[in-house]
Amino acid sequence: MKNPTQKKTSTRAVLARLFGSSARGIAIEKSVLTGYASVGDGKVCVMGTCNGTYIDNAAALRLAAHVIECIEKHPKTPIVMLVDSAGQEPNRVAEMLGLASYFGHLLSCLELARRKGHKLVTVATGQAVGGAFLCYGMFADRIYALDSASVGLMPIAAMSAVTKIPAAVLQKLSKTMPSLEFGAAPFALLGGVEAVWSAKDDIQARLVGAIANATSEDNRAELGKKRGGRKLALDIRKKVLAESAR
Amino acid sequence: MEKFAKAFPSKPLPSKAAKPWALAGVVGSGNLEVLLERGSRPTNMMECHVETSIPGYKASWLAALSDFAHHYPAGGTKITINDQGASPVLVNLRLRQAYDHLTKGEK
Amino acid sequence: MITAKTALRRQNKVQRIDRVGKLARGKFVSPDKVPEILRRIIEPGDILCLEGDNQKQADFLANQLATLDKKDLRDIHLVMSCITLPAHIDLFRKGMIKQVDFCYAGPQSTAVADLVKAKKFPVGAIHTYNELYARYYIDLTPRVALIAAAKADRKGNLFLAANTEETPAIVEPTAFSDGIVFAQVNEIVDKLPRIDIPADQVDLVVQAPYPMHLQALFTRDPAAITDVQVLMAMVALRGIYEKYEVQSLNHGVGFNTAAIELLLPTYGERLGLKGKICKYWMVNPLPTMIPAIESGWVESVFAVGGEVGMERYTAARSDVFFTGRDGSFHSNRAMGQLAGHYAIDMFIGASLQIDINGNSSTVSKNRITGFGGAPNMGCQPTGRRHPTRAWLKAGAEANPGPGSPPGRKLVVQMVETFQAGRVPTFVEELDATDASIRKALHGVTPVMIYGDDVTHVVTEEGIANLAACRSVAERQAAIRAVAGYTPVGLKRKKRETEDLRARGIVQLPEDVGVRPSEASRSLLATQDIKGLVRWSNGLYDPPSQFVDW
Amino acid sequence: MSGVLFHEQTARQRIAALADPGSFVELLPPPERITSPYLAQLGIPVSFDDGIVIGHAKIGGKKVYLAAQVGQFVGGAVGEIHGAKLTGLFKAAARDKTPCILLVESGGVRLHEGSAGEIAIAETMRAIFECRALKVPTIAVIATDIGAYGGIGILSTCCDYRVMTEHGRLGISGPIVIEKWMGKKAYNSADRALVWKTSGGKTKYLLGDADALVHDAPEAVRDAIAKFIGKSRAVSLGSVKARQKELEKRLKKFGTTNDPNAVWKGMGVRNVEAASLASGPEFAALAKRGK
Repeated sequence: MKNPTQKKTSTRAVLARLFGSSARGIAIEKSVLTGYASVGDGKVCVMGTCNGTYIDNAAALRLAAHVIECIEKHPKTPIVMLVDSAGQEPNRVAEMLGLASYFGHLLSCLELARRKGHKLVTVATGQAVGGAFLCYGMFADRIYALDSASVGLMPIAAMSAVTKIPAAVLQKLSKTMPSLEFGAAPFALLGGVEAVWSAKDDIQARLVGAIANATSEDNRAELGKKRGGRKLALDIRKKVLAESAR
Repeated sequence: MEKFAKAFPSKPLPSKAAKPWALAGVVGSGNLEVLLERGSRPTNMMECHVETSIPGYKASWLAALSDFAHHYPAGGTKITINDQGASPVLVNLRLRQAYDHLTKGEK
Repeated sequence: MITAKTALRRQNKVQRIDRVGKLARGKFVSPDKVPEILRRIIEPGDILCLEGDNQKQADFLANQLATLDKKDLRDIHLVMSCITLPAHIDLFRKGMIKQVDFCYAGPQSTAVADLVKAKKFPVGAIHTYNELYARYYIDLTPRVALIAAAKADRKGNLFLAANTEETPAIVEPTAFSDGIVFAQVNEIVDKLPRIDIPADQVDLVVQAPYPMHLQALFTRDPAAITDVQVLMAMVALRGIYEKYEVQSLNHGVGFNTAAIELLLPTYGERLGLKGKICKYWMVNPLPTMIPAIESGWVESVFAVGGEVGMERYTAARSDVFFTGRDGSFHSNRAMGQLAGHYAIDMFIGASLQIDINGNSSTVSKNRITGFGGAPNMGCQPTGRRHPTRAWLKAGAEANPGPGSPPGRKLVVQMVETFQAGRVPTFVEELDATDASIRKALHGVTPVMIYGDDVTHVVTEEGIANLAACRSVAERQAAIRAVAGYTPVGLKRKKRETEDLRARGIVQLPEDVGVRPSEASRSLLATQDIKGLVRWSNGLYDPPSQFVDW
Repeated sequence: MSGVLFHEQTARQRIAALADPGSFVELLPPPERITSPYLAQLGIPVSFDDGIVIGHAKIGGKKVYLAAQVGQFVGGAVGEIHGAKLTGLFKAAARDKTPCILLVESGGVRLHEGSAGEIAIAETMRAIFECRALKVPTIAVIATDIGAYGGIGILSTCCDYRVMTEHGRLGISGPIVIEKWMGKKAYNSADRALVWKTSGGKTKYLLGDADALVHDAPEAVRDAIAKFIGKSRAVSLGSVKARQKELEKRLKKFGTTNDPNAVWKGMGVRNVEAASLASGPEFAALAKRGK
């Protein structure tokens, strides 16, 4: 794992691209984002991370508190989740206190929001890897990524270091198995993100569309099959459902 | 990985086998899984398919499988093995376990 | 310059101590002065003994020694039983050692092999423990000995706690030949629980800033015992322990024998063997023996060393373990090896490689491990005269000639036919016969246990009774018969095997009344470390690397 | 007790021991040979169940869906097939309003299959919450040293209930990863006593992250499951607000301590040594679980 990359200059810029001048309503504290902004004509609740920070127990709690506040005070307001985090920092005390449970709690809060009619849309803006992506971003109704974002399990070099499989072998296989490749585009092929937004796109317009089109139906397996990046998952799931119905 | 297949003469499996298939063992370091299935032909041969992570021991595999086919009536079965470096004694143990599950329905 | 060779030993010793001068207060020195003191008391050409066996290490003194350089110390003839610490290896890398005589190089076996290849490891010989201790009295008497003790009092008397081990075997020859004994201790106290080494034999004492290194070497987690090992243990219990009524014995360090220990209160009890076998032990306080001890199987245990975590338990069971008046555990490596040589019915241990003649070795081109104590016990003591039932029975089977002793010690090799990763245990020729290794050892092949000494080989396939074989060819056939599907085993001839089986020289599990399908971990008295703690009524304190709860 | 240790059993043995005799029906069983194309391409042995046994059975006469991960097979890690089986099972549970039990034994995402496993875990989390919204009980059993780590650690916390034994471990980053990151002084991964005090079942039970701490025996696990399959835990505003408070309090109380014994004492354990030795309900009795 790498140290969080510091991209201080870009956080506000990214927020401005997404929310225009309404981005002022988003607070950045220790690289955790909370606040409210406007998208198109509507108000949204914004939460997330920036600067490739690590998410620890406290960060998870702050995000969860913001979601709870949104549910209580702004019913049905769409929640936009921004992801730029290197994951959880390996830390013994965090583990001892049950970091997994803090993440599970954050997910429960988001689930409650979904059940209460909040739409959940994720935009991966920077790093979106490992536990940090799993603990909120990947839990959205619909997930998008900027093309500059680093999305995926881990880069091939890191995968090679852990599995002891030569990077060249993984590199070669990734040509036919996009799951092994790192980045927003291959992740989209798997169905992991709905669409990748490029620098040329009108991001605000995209976000308006994303919120409007979001449904709580998890469509990732279908997308993965359609796009050819995850050929097996949907059929196996269907097979389980069919065989268990017998 | 090394992959090979061979059939060994074996007395036909008793017809009253309890289950259509049985699995013994797990794939893990120094371990293997043996899948034993009924309904293979001819009924006086035990059909074997082995995939092992440690190449170079085909002779000892074949000897162990041949001994098993000799000692147990396993004709008309198909054995498929996924191996991650199990010792022959463990291979033997798993074969026997799978055979017991298949014929007696034992776990 | 006066050298060790030209001066009278006693006079020379006085000069060395004088050179220490004000760096010491009486016998006591402070840790930061140790490197300089070592520089002053050791001379070129010295035989230097560093205490360190496979468990206990004078690691502080070794680490201080390793801070010195060739300009401070050179031409050292190092004698020590176990080359274990990185600091030991440093001495060779720095070129300070002109010769080394040792027994064992466990954790550093790869580094030693590399040094041998680089010709930076001038070996005199690799010894067994007692052989090296014996040479301390003959031609390898240390000029300076760096030792470790638990506590010292203000006079310099030493207390060795549970790990007496080899300290007396080093101190006596050194102290009684005007050598210098320098001890590191964990603590300096007013009154010792007992005196193990009198102050009279100690010249210098330092309180080390950290306690001496103790390796938990004999702790085997029952969770790692396999069904196959249980099978082998059952076969050994029936085919050897029961058959010969083995009363006194040594167990090696391994999961095979740990399985036997844990089967005694269950399977052994069912066979009605309690009181008939396994009463007197020469073995370290193995945690896996707790269930057998608690079930009343064991009369006594004498040990070559202690075992981390067994302190409270051994103190509570002083009816079984040798203990000091203060209740603390007592061990003695030299005496334990002697007992294991002469006074037991059986030695049983494992090995990495066994050739078709029954020779075994743990040495390979890339790993020079050495011997330790196994060959002291895993050999025939032809000097033995006292009879026991097992000794006579094994002797009768061997059909002794008019010029041989009437009895035989049971020397048993218990191995699986394959090691991890499908590496065969049985080979036509040992790796240890490699020419470069033999050259480094002056023509000696490092054989752990000689085939001629071995009476039985036990594998998961069965038992080969080598003592009952009447020719070399027969012995080879018996080994092939239990070598399973290894290349050595695949060469066996069916008829030969059947003939040996008919004569009882080869026995399959069913021949000794063991059904392989019965063999299961669930037969063990406990399947995990926690169970050992329970068996000990909470008196066993497992080291934290074994605690999974 | 039968004397059989739950953590010693294989996935299939565990299922056989928990299910009413003869009631287990495996879905996508081994003869279907649905094996990982990723592992095959990498020259790594495959397994016919891809490291997870799924199906339905009865426990005490009540129908349940059951999944058991095979920790020995690539660390029980989740690849595309393994993950799809898991997602499908929870979806079937939601569809049939049948309790779903996961016998966890996994280090998380199977790295050899890249992001596919990660997405599968995310999809399974969604399926678990689908069950919960329908009041279909979801239970994670964590009872082995492989435990629940990485994404599967997080996933386990999404279930209604967690049943643990003292041998089970629950977390995200494993000790070796943390040791590499923080150094051996901060966390010696070989110090298993510390590892278990950090992530083991007892500590998780004390803190309230495990709902039951049971003996390492199939009967004990079964009894605990039987208790939980009759209830569920709704995700409501009240419940998340209470949890938020609890987790805030926990962080405040123990966030600055390195010493797991301080956590034990803080959670009501009077005699740490005795509690270390005690198991299951005996441990629970020694510790009045703090709030």
